[in-house]
Amino acid sequence: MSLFFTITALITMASAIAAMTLRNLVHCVLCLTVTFAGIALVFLQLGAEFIGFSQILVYIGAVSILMLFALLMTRGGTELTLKRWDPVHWITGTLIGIAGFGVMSFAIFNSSLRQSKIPEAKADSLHALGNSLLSQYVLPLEVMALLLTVALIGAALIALPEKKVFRRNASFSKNQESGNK
Amino acid sequence: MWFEELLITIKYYLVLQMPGSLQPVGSAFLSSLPIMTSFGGLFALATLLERKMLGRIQNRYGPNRVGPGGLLQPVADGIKMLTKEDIVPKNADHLIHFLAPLGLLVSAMLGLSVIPFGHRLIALDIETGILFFFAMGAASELAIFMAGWGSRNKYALLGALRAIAQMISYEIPLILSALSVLMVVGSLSLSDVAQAQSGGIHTWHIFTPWGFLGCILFLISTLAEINRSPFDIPEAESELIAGHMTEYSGFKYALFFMAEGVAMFAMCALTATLFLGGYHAPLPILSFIPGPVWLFGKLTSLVLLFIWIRGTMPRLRADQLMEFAWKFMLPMSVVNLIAAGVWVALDGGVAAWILSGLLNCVAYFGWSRILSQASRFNPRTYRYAEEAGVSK
Amino acid sequence: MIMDSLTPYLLLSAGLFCTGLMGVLLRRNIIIMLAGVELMLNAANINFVAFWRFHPSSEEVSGLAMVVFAIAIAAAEAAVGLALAISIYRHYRSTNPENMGDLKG
Amino acid sequence: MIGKGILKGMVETARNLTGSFHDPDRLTTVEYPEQKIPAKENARNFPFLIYDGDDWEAGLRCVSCQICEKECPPQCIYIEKDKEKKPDFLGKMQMQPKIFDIDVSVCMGCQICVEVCPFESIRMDNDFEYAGSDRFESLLLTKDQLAKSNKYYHSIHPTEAQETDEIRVQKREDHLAKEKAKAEKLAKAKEEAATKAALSKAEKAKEE
Repeated sequence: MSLFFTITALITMASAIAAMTLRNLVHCVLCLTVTFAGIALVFLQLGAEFIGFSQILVYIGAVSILMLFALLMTRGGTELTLKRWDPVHWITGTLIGIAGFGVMSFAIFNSSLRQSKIPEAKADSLHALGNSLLSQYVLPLEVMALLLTVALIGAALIALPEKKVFRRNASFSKNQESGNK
Repeated sequence: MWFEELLITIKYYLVLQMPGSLQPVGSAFLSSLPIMTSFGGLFALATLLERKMLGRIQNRYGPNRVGPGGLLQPVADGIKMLTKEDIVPKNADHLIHFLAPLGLLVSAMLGLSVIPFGHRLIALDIETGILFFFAMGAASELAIFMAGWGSRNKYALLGALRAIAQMISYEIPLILSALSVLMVVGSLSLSDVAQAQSGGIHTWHIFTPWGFLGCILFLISTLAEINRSPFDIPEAESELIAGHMTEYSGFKYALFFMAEGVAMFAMCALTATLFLGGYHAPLPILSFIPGPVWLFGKLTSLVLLFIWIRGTMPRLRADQLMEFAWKFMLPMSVVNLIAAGVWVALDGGVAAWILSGLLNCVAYFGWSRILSQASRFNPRTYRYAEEAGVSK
Repeated sequence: MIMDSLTPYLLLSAGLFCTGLMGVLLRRNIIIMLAGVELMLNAANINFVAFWRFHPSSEEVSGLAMVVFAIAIAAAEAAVGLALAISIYRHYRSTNPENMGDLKG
Repeated sequence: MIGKGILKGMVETARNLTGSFHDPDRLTTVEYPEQKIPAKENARNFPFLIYDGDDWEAGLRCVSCQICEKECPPQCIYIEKDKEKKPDFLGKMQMQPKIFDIDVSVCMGCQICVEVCPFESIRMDNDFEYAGSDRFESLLLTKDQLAKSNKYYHSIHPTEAQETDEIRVQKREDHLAKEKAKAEKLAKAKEEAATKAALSKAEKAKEE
């Protein structure tokens, strides 16, 4: 086992588990960031520089920041429902997760892919990737551009403040309205 | 060339003296040591230069008491910073509060590692150098958030959120305007970008239509990206105390300050590499002067430009900042990208010059005319004051 | 640096996928559930990159192209999903999906 | 066009920057402890005592009438009379202060003491560098620190000093005239008395 990979994998797994179990939601997202960085390191070890740095740029620079913003905008500093400890819920969820992992590792250990040998270092993957993106995958790329534009506009539209007519925020304002009638 | 070769030879000689197992670590150490020390020293000098120049712009002398002409002022500042008490708020998130300045400085320093300082004189010569640089810039946003959230202070959090919103908004024109250069050069590696401008001043990218507009857009986005004036609303002293640095003191504050300085140098070095010919001399005759000298010269003049801008412009309001980013910078950088595409399609030459120049000019003047219809970009009129005869 | 065998990468990917799945199943906050989904997408990306690396041909870059698309889709998904989360929070004053039962019969 | 105003501003600051090396109008800073801007004539800060001549103890104008002490709103003046008297500029014997203290940390510079002084003895100074390492002792000015010559007064407030001097000349003239009148009156009275005496003598002699 390569020591470097082991350390990276351990840190990635540990921070992923922490991200899914911690009480403080901001800590959750920060741990998730460590996980993303660990995954980027795995990509770099595999020789996919472009993907690894894109991972850092997109996930650490944008997605996790977006999550933090969303958390702060929804007052999600603490998860109140977690205080109500529901053992059945947690045990079921954990069991499903472990069972899924068991099935997958069973599949991995029984697959013929394990025999695949590592080839020599891949040369000039960046140019090959660029060429294939603009020849073989040009249609998906265009669709992707469209999707990103739609997502940009859609996200802005969805997050606009909704009209007050449909606001149904709390029983307080409801009672007030009925009281006024 | 001879200077770079000399440095590389010295490094290999020193690495070969080490025991075999230590050689990779030693090589990395020897590559990063000159960068860290030289930029640390440069940062100290730049603080002094900034204060002196700002003073001159404001009709006063700068610091001139410590040492001859105030030369020892950075030392005095450093001693003051280091001897201050390190205060951590009681309710702060201690680990995050501690990690934030380190993360910021490390990400700023790492950005410098892909800058070519001379021929083959680059700490980390990777295929995707500029992507690495922008990835490190993105990581610094997270460090700023950690600083703001970990301090448990509303001003710190507000400042951090402002800083992040601003950095994310200006990252788009930053990357798009850098993309025009990458498109023309056809490589993500910064040493290739520098090599493409080796033929003298006429091959520099700033002297092309797309490069000129791209350079200006890149510089403006750079100012926003490193939170410098006039885009320094995250640290607006009069509104937010010191933004995300409010709850930091002593050495941690110094680290923040240093990270800002180093980020500024890194961004200036990147600008010089992308648009101003990198480490190449403007004339081939002058190439006996070593490359690092040219790069540091260009870098310093860009830093001087930033100081000059800081001495001139007032701080933008947050909504003006966002409006400028999305309504002006983004369309202009997209148009610039199209102009670079025209250049690539016509493979340079007079026709490409005229076409892409025309495209950029039409876009700039037309768009600024359209924006001027909206009253927000016009000079402010004081209607009531003028009617009453108060003003003018 | 790099491992000789594909198995550790696949195991890491499976572990991350199951952690993300657990997160989606266990947490009661839409934002953290979204984070779990992101984690699952990332776990799949590790597989793609590992398969690319262990493919004998050096011209074959489908794995990398898939990851590029996956990252772009994940970013779009995060943007829209978080906008939805904020919009839902504005509407219900809560981020707990159990409270969003308007359409229940 | 967007950006024109920015360029104009940049040119202005650049002119400031380059001009600061040769144009004194663009570098207006005065480095205080070494260079000082001369004080304006009307500047005033704390009171001081004027003396005439060279010897400050002999020439001190103050007669310790204690009007300023009574009028001072924050009561920062403290005066004790001396038992011995000394002649003033008119030659009259006058009282003199044994102790004259002004606590400048209390003084508010209202100039009331100057206005009430009937002897043109207390005037306002424009010295403001009273900083010291001690809060109490160094800010309590005693008689010897307060006493400053008339020449100094002329140097800081020339117009006002001129007026004061004119008042004093007038006073001296008035005094001399008064003395003269008094002397004449006295002489007249004497004469009258002498004539009266002579008359009464003559009458007495007549009666007899």
